[in-house]
Amino acid sequence: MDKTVSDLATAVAGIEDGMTVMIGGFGGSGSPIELIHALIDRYRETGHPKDLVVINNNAGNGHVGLAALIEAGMVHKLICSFPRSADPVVFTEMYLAGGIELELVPQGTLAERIRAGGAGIPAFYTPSSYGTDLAKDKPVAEFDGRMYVQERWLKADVALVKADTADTFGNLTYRMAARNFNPLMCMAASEAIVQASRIVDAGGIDPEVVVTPGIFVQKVVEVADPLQEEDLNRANAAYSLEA
Amino acid sequence: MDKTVSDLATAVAGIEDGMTVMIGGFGGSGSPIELIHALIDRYRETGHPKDLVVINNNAGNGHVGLAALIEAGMVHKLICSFPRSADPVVFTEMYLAGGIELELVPQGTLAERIRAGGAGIPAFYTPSSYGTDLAKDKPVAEFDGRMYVQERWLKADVALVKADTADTFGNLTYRMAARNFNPLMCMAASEAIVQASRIVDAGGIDPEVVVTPGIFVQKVVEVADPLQEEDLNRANAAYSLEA
Amino acid sequence: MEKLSNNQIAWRAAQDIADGAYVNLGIGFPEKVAQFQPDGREAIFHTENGLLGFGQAPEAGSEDWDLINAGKKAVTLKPGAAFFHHADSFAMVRGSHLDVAILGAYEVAENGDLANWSTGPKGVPAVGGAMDLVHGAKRVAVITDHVTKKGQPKLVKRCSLPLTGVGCVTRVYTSLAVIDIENGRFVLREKLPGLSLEDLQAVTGAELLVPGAVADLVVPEV
Amino acid sequence: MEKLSNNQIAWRAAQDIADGAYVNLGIGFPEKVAQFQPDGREAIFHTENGLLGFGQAPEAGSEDWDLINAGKKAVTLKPGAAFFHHADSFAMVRGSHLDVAILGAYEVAENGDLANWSTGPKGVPAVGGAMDLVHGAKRVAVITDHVTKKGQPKLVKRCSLPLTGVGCVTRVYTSLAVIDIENGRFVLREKLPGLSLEDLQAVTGAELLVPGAVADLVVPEV
Repeated sequence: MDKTVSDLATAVAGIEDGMTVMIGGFGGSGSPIELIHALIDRYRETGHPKDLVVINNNAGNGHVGLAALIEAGMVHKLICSFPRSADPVVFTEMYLAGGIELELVPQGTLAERIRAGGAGIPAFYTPSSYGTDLAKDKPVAEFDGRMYVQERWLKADVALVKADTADTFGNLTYRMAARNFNPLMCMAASEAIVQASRIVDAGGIDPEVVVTPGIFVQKVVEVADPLQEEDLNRANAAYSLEA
Repeated sequence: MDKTVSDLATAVAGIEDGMTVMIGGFGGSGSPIELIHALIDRYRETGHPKDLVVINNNAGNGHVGLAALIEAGMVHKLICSFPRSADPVVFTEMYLAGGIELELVPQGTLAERIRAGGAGIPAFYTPSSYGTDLAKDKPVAEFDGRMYVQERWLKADVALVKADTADTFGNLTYRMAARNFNPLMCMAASEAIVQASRIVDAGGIDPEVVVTPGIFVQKVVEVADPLQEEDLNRANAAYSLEA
Repeated sequence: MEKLSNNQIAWRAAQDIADGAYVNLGIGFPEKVAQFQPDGREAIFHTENGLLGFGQAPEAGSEDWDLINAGKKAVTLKPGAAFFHHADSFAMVRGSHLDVAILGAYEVAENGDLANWSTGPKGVPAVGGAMDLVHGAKRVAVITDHVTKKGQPKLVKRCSLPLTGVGCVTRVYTSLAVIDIENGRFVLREKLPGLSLEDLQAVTGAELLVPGAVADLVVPEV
Repeated sequence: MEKLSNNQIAWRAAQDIADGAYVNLGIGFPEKVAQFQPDGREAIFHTENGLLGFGQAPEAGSEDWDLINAGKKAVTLKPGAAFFHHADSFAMVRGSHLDVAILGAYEVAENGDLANWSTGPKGVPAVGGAMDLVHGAKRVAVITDHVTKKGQPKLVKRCSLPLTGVGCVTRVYTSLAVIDIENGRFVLREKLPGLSLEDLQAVTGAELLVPGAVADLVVPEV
């Protein structure tokens, strides 16, 4: 068994119009920029995939990565907790013009809904958002004298994930706070596509320090020295211009 | 800040009659035998704590550890998934004589209920046990055409936990499959009391490989070369006789 | 009546496990399936107590009792193994990440119901991970003798013993046959070559559908 | 009217954080609290994006953009730090493992309701972790100017802006006073020494209870 694929284009080749795509990262840290850009490349060449539903904590920053995906017109709806950033102009303009749907979810609820999708838990109760506009139309229930909101799992067709080290079985480690949503999204997607800074043979990661066991991972592609969104934005990079 | 306590007796001194006590381990692996024996010692000296509700995957084996705790008459009720073992005589006899209550929970539901207690999720839905005797009197609901059982969180006053390395902040690692329920029980108990094979200064565990962050841990005590239940039972040890 | 040994039933079940499959084997008899993996195919075995990628038992005397499977037996590690806690372990189960779970049975009904955890109200009840496994794996298969020790059918119209799960089993490997469960009916796929359909039906507690050719169930001595 | 600077409000809030406390500071103004930890007390700071035990910002040019806080600012690691994923991070929040969360506010009501995420339907809404933090930490405190830039009370009878959480705030540190919320009422604990009770009440949108002695709110220049 070897889950390695040879290149980024191959890794994202199976993503189709209308799919739900989870994208790891919190702001730029842990964002799989190279996988996102490979998806944009495919769209430019073939017109697909489009009408994507994207799940990410944010809505992109500047004109690279997730922001570039949105700018390219590939995203129909975004599910996120915080669509603001230092340079949120791409999402903001498209949203205010009615060009993209937004489902706003409290960050802890977003994380838990994704984990629930991965863990086979169709619904759970949380105190978060009770009594607020974000709980509107959601079922509520009382437990031990306190009120809670019922939330549903989130699943995806595909997850795009950034890891530090992967082995050929798909076991993963992450780098510092770049971990964030990535392990959860591996669990909740039918196909987790992972870019890793290095790929080692099975046995190359100590079984004690594996963060994402390979059972949650379907494809891994090596991207040594991955780009950082923050560095790109400080250099005023724009993926549309680079192409 | 230093969560280290000097000895086992001090570590368990605050456990009172009627408390709910989670005990880590799966069979013997990851079972905090020295903490359990310290609790038995206290009961022999003071008559307390008694009437405990214990949450563990099993019901003890032979006459050491959890089995000895039950044999000592300290346990009023057990919540577990599998009260059988190679030598289950202590629990079996007491249960059949009506001397101890049993709440039987499917193993995955037990793990998830404990995790829910630690994560502030008062209830969740699972497919496990739907349509069986173990779902009797529990609420059910349909999601996406499939039936699920509503399960409640489990919390505890205290967790007794076995770790491999602890730092003075309570960050923990475990040894191989001795991890099992231990990290979840740290989360779900008001006070997690941990025995660790070694205690190092804060900074002595790589932040990337911490399994249980110290926020979930209240006390750590060093027990170098901890006993293994399996070894004790193969030697026909009985904690009642050792005392 | 000639029938397959437990080893042979396990061998047959092992032939249906694909390369790279993630597999959970129930405690006891189902554990035998691991011994019969076809050459060139690598299955990765999951155990409820927090380990993926374990291998066979170590030699007696070299056990490490922190490295056990769900049956509390000592195991070894294979390259690419990973440890995790119990909630993550059952996320793998409940979240449909396992490709197949192979379990034992007291009774399997034609509607896919399984009874394998309790023989009734006597004694100490114990369930373990069975109720999670039956609703988690993408494919839930059973291996079992075709009849009880008293000769009664284990494949039945409806289970009489307490259920482990509702409508969960999709294939049964028995000492006499391989039977799929489809649309609430037993569908015969393979039977021992020397066994007549009538004789097989006589020891089966519900009607066997025979929609097409029935293959010979031929298993080597193992 | 004389009032505390933001640094001084943050200083005052920091004095109530015990040694060994686990603390989450909201993005922006509340982050200042970390600068004023009393000597000899060590608080451990939690950030939603999966890190416990971070320290101050690194020098410009030496940032590592995989090591950031919830405000996406670069931070550093202190000994005893730990990384974890987002579900574990919010298990810490929702599961009441944080000792205190200190947040900013648009409005705080005498019933403990907080509005701090939205000023209305215009623009792009964004909530982040605020709705989780208000229902998770053992103690939820607010730091804020006592009035808006236009001089309107921020401590009110009922919030007019969209709520972040219901009945969640227990203490408010303002530029003029320290006020607890108990049984649905504002209870005055400390006020600037030069400020009369009448003047304070005049800029507060709900009645201030004064059940006992009101301490002087004395804060050094910081």
